[in-house]
Amino acid sequence: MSSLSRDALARLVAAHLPQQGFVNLGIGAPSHVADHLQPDSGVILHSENGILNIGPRPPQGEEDWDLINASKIPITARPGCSYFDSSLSFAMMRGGHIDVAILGAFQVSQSGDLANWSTGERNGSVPGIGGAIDLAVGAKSIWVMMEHTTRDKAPRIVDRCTYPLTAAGVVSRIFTDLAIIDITPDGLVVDALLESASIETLKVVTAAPLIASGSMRTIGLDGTIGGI
Amino acid sequence: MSSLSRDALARLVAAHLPQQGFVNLGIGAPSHVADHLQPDSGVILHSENGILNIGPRPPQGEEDWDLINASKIPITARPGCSYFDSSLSFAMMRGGHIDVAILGAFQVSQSGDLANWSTGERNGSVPGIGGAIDLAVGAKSIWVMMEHTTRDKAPRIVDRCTYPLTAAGVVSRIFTDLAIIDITPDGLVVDALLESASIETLKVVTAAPLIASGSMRTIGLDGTIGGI
Amino acid sequence: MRNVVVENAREAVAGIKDGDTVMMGGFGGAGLPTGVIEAVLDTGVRELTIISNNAGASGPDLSLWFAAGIVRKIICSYPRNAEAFAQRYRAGEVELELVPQGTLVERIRAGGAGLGGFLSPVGVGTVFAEGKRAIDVDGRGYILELPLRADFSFVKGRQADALGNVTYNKTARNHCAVMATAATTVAVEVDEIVEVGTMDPEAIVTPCIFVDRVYMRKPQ
Amino acid sequence: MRNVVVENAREAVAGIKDGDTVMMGGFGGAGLPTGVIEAVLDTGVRELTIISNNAGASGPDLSLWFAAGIVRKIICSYPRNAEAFAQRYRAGEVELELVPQGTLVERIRAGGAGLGGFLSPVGVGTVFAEGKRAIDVDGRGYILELPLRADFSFVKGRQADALGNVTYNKTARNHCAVMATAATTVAVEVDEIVEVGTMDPEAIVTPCIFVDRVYMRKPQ
Repeated sequence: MSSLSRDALARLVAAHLPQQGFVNLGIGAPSHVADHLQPDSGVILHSENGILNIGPRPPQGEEDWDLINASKIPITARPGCSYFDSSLSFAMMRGGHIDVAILGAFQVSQSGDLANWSTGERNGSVPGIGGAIDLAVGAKSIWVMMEHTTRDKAPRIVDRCTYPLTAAGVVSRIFTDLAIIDITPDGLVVDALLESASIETLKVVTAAPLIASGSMRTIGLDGTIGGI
Repeated sequence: MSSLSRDALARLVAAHLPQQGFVNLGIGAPSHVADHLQPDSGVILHSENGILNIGPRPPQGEEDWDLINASKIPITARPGCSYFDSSLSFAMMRGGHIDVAILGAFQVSQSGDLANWSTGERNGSVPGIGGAIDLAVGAKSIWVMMEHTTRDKAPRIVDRCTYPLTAAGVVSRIFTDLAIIDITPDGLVVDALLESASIETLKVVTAAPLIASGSMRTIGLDGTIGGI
Repeated sequence: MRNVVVENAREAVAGIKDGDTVMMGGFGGAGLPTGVIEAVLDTGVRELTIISNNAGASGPDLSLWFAAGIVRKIICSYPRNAEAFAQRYRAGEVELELVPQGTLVERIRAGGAGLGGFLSPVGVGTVFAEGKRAIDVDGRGYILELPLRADFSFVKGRQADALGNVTYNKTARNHCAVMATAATTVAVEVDEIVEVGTMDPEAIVTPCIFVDRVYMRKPQ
Repeated sequence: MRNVVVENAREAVAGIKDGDTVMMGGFGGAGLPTGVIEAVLDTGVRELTIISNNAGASGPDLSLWFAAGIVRKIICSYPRNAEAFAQRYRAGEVELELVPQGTLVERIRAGGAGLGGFLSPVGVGTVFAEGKRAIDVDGRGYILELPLRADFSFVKGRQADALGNVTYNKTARNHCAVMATAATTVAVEVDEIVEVGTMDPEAIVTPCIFVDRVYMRKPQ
């Protein structure tokens, strides 16, 4: 089954961000959403390490290592940017001031439980939690962005998380390389599906019941929807 | 019995502030200590409403009503001054960063209990607590500055406070218009006495046992000690 | 682009309704957004709960709200020298919740920062501990203080841009900065609205994420 | 006049002793006072407890302390991609207390602000709630998180004056500002020391009351 590239998935997520919303992009894949934001979207990006209104990546050779994002990658600041300390930054996150946080995940359950910091294995790997948990608890909406399955083709969308939780019942929307799925009181609703996929093939790689939306949209392989 | 004027008492307190210490002057009489600080003392004055490094009062006609002290009286800022919000200001106070706070008081007990916000009377008067209680709990040293007795000649230094407490066991030193008294584990020790007073006359107006310091000093009527 | 500038104080208070909780910035007159005093009165709203360091003095301040009888309760640290408030208070027409100033500020901060409360050493062994949960940590006693939030916060800044970034002026910053984090609608009265990009990003005190409305103070 | 300027990092770390708790500013390399890395090593001190967002990477950072075996414990939110730490950790030679980043920052702030702790919604229902007191407020569950303080805080600023007022540079401000409030001795490495009176009093982030020592970063 073909699937969205990381780039196409980032474009898909970017196109769904609320106009003029305050958005936090988690470390790793979510941070690439910044590269696909339309200038006229008015979206204002926040990073936990103390900046609001992040611009595009700097040209090579012009990196400023005091101006980085949560992934510790050099960024730029847009006009109207502000710098602040971590306590105010996490007040924004924990206090419900971020409209949408885009987070990566190992697993998401059908009730919106999020597991994104540890696989729980005692293999000597070092654990790290960072600020994802603060966002997961505090942002107004939590969207997850991840590959639909693990490298071993195991489903990441599950009945119940087997990995240690980051937070319970917080995820409202999942963007994968195959579909957009809303977590609703009725269950997991497929809002959009990759053009080369079908609900049946999606069900095979999803370990929780799926409902096809009555107005299900089609995602192009480049991550655009209906020409957006 | 003669006693120190408010001005002389302020001079007396000012002369005892630690060199280069961070000092908060409470509202009312303590705020006048600022006018008697020697420029070379290096004392840095803090005010709860968000300023560090307060200068002298502005000349008449040059008041800036956005630059006031906790008594809401216009002040000036000295070089090296900083402005900050109330949460950081009270972090300084509660967090033990202020070396000395000078507070007014209705009553101080022999064990250092402080009553300075209410006489507890239900006479329709409006209560107010402000920031004195935060200082009382958080400053490294609490010095009280008050008249030795009430207008009715009742002692303010007492065995046990009859007024509602601001904080228990916090006062370490009392400056009155008659004496300087240290609150020690052994009891109230008279460190300095007004030249026209005697320990015996002081005992008459003090409702707790007093111990004369072995090296008791004499306070001049102008608030100076030994020519300081 | 985001633009939170509104025409005047009337638009800044739009949507306020009976029974709302309102934070008012300021320590005395410094930091008080005077424009909303009249604007709120004009809405005819009643039964307000006010969170403020003071209870007005005699200028164009909270005194007018107490005189007009539109305040049900005030959560306040120092309501002294406030005659209009005192009259209502003595008559039993206004409820007063007296809160130590540092606790007031910290409760507002907790409200804005998504905390469920904090343990304060301030007030232990006094009347300010009454009715509150006592919690010991390592043998030291604390009071559990709970967060404060409001429907509206009205504060006074020096400069703002259209995004809603705000600076303050000298000691007028006081409670304004935390209050700007802790309300559903945050409206800021400023002396000056400047172009986006001209404010020093290192010196912005209230980043725009907290601010919903900005308006210019009327020349006095 | 107060003057907290010291010659170099060696003087900035003077007095550090075995078993001390040390806060290290920085998010990655931004805000890390690199000068103290070598200076602390040179003292021969051991058995340190470190409070830091990260656990070093591969530069002149905490990696060198882990490699030298002078750290007993680290309280940290994200000790990933830190090979020297990972080796000690796997060998059971360093204790790790993993703390959500916002909780870490807030615990440090509580330590500096004289609070006994705070109620956090973060970590409820997860392993981060284990061993902590659960406290309900109005039916919502919170975790009681306790304050953190240190013997030394080492942070990196942009400018300072001789009084000890400090500004930071861009996102290098991060944890430095709260750490500078929460230690017995606070030492700040800066790029520039300027005349008292030349810093904008509205833009000072860490007022001098918190700062005990300031030194210039060595040219690299």
